[in-house]
Amino acid sequence: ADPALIFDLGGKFDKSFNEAAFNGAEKWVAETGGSYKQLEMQSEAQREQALRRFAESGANPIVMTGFAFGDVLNTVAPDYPDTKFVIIDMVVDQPNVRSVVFQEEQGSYLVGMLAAMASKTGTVGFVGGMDIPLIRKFECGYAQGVKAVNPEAKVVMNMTGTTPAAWNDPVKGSELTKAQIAQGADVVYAAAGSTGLGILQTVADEGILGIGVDSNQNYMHPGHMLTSMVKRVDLSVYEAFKDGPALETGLVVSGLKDEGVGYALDEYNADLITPEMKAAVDAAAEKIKAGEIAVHDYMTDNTCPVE
Amino acid sequence: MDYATLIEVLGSTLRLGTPLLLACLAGLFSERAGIFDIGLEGKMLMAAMASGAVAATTGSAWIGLGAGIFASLLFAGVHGLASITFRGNQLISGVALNFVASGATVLIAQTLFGQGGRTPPLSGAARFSPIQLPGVETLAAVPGFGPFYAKVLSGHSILVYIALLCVPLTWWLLYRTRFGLRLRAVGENPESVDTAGVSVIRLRYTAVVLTGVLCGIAGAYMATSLQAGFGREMTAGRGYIALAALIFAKWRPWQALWATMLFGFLQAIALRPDVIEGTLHMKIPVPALDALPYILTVIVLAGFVGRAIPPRAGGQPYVKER
Amino acid sequence: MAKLPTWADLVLVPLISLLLAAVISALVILAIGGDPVEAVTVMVDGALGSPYGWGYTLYYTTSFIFTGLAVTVAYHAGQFNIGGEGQAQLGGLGVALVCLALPWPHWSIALLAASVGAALFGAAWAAIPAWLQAKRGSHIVITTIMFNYIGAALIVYMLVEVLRPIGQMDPASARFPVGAKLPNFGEIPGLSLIFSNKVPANVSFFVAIAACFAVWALLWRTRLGYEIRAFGKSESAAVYAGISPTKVIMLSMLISGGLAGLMAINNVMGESERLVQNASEGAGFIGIAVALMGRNHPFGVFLAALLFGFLYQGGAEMGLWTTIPIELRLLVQGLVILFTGALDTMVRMMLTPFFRTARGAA
Amino acid sequence: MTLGKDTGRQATAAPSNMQAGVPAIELRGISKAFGPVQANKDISIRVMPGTIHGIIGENGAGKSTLMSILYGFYRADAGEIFINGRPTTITDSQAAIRAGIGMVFQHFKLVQNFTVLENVILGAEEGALLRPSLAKARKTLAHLAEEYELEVDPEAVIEALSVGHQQRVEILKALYRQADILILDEPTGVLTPDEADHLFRILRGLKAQGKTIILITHKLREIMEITDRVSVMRRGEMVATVTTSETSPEALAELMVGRKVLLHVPKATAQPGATVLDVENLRVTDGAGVARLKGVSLKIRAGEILGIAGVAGNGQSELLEVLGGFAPGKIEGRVSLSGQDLVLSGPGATGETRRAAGIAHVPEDRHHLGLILDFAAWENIAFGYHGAPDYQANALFMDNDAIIRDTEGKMARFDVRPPNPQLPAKSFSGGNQQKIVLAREIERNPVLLLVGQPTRGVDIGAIEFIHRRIVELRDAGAAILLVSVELEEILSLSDRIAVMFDGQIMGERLPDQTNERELGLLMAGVATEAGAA
Ligand SMILES: Nc1ncnc2c1ncn2[C@@H]1O[C@H](COP(=O)(O)OP(=O)(O)OP(=O)(O)O)[C@@H](O)[C@H]1O
Ligand SMILES: Nc1ncnc2c1ncn2[C@@H]1O[C@H](COP(=O)(O)OP(=O)(O)OP(=O)(O)O)[C@@H](O)[C@H]1O
Ligand SMILES: [Mg+2]
Ligand SMILES: [Mg+2]
Repeated sequence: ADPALIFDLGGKFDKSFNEAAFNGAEKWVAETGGSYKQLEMQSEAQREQALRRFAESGANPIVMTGFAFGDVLNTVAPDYPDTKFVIIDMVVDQPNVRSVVFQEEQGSYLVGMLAAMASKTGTVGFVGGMDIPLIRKFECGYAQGVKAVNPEAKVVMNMTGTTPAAWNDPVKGSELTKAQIAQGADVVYAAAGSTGLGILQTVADEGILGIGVDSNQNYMHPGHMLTSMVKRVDLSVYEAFKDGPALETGLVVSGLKDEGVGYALDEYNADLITPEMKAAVDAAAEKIKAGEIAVHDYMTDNTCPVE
Repeated sequence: MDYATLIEVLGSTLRLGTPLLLACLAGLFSERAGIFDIGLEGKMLMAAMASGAVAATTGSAWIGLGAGIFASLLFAGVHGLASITFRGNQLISGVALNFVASGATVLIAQTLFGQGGRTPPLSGAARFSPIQLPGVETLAAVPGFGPFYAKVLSGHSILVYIALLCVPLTWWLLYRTRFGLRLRAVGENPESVDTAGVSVIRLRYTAVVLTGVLCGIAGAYMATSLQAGFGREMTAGRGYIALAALIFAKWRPWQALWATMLFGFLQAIALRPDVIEGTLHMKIPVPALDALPYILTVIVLAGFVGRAIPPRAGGQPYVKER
Repeated sequence: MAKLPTWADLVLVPLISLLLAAVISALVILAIGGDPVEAVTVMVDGALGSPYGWGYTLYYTTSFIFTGLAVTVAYHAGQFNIGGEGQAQLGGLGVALVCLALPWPHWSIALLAASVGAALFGAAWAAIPAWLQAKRGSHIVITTIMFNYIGAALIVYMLVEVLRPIGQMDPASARFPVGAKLPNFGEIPGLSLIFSNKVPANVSFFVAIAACFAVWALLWRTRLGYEIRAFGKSESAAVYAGISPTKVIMLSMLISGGLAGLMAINNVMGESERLVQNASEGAGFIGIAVALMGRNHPFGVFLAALLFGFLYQGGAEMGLWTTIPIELRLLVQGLVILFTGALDTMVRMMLTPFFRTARGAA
Repeated sequence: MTLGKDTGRQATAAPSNMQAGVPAIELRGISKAFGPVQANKDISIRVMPGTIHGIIGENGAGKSTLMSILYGFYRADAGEIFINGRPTTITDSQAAIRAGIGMVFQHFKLVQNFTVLENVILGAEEGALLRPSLAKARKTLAHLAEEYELEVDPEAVIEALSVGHQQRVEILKALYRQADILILDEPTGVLTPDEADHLFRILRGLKAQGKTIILITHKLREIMEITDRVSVMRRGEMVATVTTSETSPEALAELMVGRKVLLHVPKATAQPGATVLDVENLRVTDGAGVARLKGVSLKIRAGEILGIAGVAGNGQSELLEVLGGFAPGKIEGRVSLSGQDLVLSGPGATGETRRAAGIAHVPEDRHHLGLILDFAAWENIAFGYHGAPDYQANALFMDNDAIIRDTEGKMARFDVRPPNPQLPAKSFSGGNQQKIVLAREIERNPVLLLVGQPTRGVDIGAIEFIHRRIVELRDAGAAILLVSVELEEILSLSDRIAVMFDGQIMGERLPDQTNERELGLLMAGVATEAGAA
């Protein structure tokens, strides 16, 4: 059976989270020549129909991006015991479900360090998408990284909204970025799905530095993209597709150790990352892997040790 | 809220208020001529898509603007046909065209670019970039006014200034020209215009065309100025807010400016719950802020804050012989 | 303008409108490089070709019956209720509050209580626009649009701040207790022979059919219905007959809002079993198309709701299995409203020559 | 100075040579139908320059339609128009204005929230900008005002002006466009006597300047007072054109009504019983603050018909509305029914409570009040009585079958044709529609029947039938208040006649002790020596 991939509300071409998943699937297609079914969510209420439709049509495995599928998957999965499901960013405890979660705090810590080192004003920004613990986790890791480099640095933080619409509101992203720039921020980390398009556009328009998320977004505004916190959603999708119906279920936690998260360095931002910066960040990465630096995970206790 | 924050919010107000202002003035022409137009939203959406798509392919924001106006005019024409020529229900026509626009924009953008109903991001000449007003550098140092001039008034795209210019222009057209006199008359009492030997139909079509042009600019502003490209449903109800502002403004141009800027301010402040919390020392739920323009409009409609009397012949097709 | 025979007005005009909408849609499909024949095949197959398809088609039909009836009742009182969407959302809130309030012992009791909750919340959301129209002359079209937005904001607030269980990230209420689970077509004796366990169509469908009869009886068999229709046809004559405008506007809009709200027993209680954001998915607006197509008669509404149910399920399948985007549904919906509601004069003018020659020949 | 466009035509034409020369206006064979209604049938008329030409006719005779065709507001189905002898096609009002025609409509065509000046220049602006136009108009208006006694503040907003002043604006509009031919459609219908006198002075002034004036009215006094010639219209046709000085009001009335003798209802002398309706000092002020009823008092006893005569718009409608349970404005005074005071405003004053009290009401305007044209006949038979116990099947539902059965009976007894209860009201002819309303209202044996214009737009056969039914109801002991603009109807049906003028009862007469002339004078507001009353 063909595998299937369902994208969340931000849309397949958000150049970020969903697009990473898409790229993973396309990589699988390129390698195997196989085909897969895909669907973009348009509304909250569609999720169940989408899952059932694919399950009914015999797709296997069915991969979905985003925590918001958690609840419906929990009810749908038992109805199709022979179908394997993969959910990214959420833990669903069902025998036929693989849950993939990432240690975003680790990657965010690294880009936070870079932000602090690149900032001239000592103020850096963070614009999140929907205000949920998951995004707080990004922010908290980022702030820890910033403070690790410059304890005096200020982190300006905004969330775009409280509903999934926050993933797809470039205008609001843009306005929030302008506000942060007014407060002195000269590096802004966008962790907001499609909203990030507006954030990074404004970053480029205003001539400061931005940090992308999930996908490598460095190419979008060369010269203005400090780096991207890559989260290898593409790999998760690719592996799920490759494993096929026989995939192993259960919880998969992906972090720096297995290169599930990291920061992006390529020709587009090579000029912005000095060798010293690279050295410092790579050293920190090693320490995290070795457990010498413990980056706090917001979601363990819904608190963040740094402001 | 400190002054710098206020400046920031006001700048944001102007950016967010501009599409409202253009759409509101668009509605003003139509409704002053006696044609209700619920379809401002749909026209803006069509224009946003068309301008985004054409700007992306041609690389010129100006050609994009033209395409946006054209697309909006197309919808305005259908609305005119339904409500003027075929004397249909103006409200239903507007509602219907909004749905058509919702569907058609995504359909077309998806077909052209295959990016989930989005147009590619625009950059360079495909976007209207901010322009600095003269003397920003020198004036910026002036305490108080300097930052206001530099951050609130200056540094917007040309379309913002066009929108602002449209206010006195509309006022002048409406109250100082023959066309304006007739336009106002046809919305109040089309028989008076007819018996004065002026064609009601032609006047109303002219108004509908003006509405199309202004909605076109509003939509193009969304896609080529406020944002860099079109995204599905990107107007997000702004056409309805503009309608609300129009009622709030009691169908007058200067009041339309204040009303749309008020609603723009509400939108700007809704983006900054942190500022509100810091200013009012209490947490106001964001949904409440989002709903505020609509709540205000209902209060105005209820006639508790001065009655809003729409043009008397509004909404009714002109029928001489039963 | 020349008059058409009644049957032509009732049957032919909506059919021609539908045809026009279909032709334009087909042209659009061609223009975007799709294949209209393939699109129709996929739609028919996906919506009608299997019990699974039927299950969804009837599920959507159920929602559209409620919102179509809502528009119909208001229409007969001369009111254009464009607020069905907001009222349906609020109805969802009513359902959620009722369902979460108790561990319901049996679905039938839960359904009864949830119906009351849904109708009350929907009616409440129509009450203020109705009152403003009756007492202050505020245009109900504008106020109901505003209330759609206010309602959406209210739901967001309720979901994010009040109903979201601790530890949950997506803005949705908790799942309803099992006692509030409505039997779907796969669980109803008899129907289960046809439908699998997984279809969303549920007992609310029968409530919707009952609502059709109830609305028909209300409008054409009761005093209130008589007053509603009389008022809708002629306000001045209604006053002559001693009919209170305030009473008619208020009651008709409350019933309308209640019907729109009642939709929530289908989607919120019957399908998602929790309240999510934008649960009504535009069904309130589709009600306008359904009522116009159905000529504002419950039987017509039923047929039109079936048609739109087909269109919705078929459109979803088309979006899934062809390159034609699902938004084609919106386009068709808009075109149907345009032709039946605003360009009906044009459609009639297109038809009159046929009747003139037909009569001339006879 | 002369402001009129100098076309080198006559200035003033002496009455003696009026017959000679080229008519200012000539219409030939004008026809116009509104759907099924033939408003004008093959109408021809000649109006000599420099004269005042009257057109009279009953309501709905087609006067306004004819003049609106001349003014290009409607387009005729057939016929030709000659202006000053030249054939002229008048496609729209612009063409009429170019031909020198100005019209003051029965319902003014003014923009209510515009100033006088703005209304005057609308469509006659000088250029694309308003300022020069306004300046010019301000000057011109000052001259016109002086010349024709048409003073009105040019900066005043229309809605703040009295009706009389609004009318002056309409006249000014026409003069500003340099009209030589001025049409006035029932100009005095809305004016006080003083204002009417003033208007006539203006019209005489205009005539003296050589303008041609067409005056539509149904007030015979005005025709006799001011016109040179008069044309009479009846049911869409032009029945006669005569020289005013050679005719009499009586002759004109006969031409207008078109039938010398109304079929007289054989009716026994009334046997009045106890007082049923007692109206004391009833006053009504409408929403615009205009006094519509100025202290009306009247009594009707059981078994008696009180006829109210009067020109339309003198308060009869308001009287019927108050008694029928409408609130046409602020109401003062006292009304009692069989000794019981009626609630006059607020929630207690509705058609429903009136019917419950035994008052039936055949409204003047059956199309807008008495019937729902889209409803079937049986639904209209229940109209207003839809709550009646005999129409209910149970607490929940109405008994439609019972209503249909009842309708069949009523249709048979009132000879409604076709006797099909399922037909919508709009597909019945006027007379049959009226019979449906009457059947509904009469057969419930009301204590008091209010009936307005019972035979308006009804053919002769039906008139007789309707009259008989009204008399039968009287004989059954009901009190009847009859309002009609048809004097003969009043004379033949009433047991007593009250004449209303300007919201007041001018006097009461007994039918056999008065005549049309006397009533006509009273209707015109001329108090006569009271006869025996
Ligand atoms: N615009 C219209 N559409 C349809 N029918 C009309 C229209 N105007 C007038 N009629 C009908 O045409 C007939 C003639 O009307 P018209 O107004 O010319 O009469 P009139 O002599 O001016 O009456 P009145 O004295 O009441 O003013 C009437 O039956 C009327 O109902
Ligand atoms: N609002 C009104 N109320 C009463 N009568 C009206 C009204 N408007 C118009 N009328 C007149 O009522 C008459 C009804 O028109 P219709 O064509 O049915 O007459 P008809 O065929 O002569 O009727 P019948 O043969 O029964 O006398 C018309 O002459 C019309 O001018
Ligand atoms: Mg008239
Ligand atoms: Mg007849």
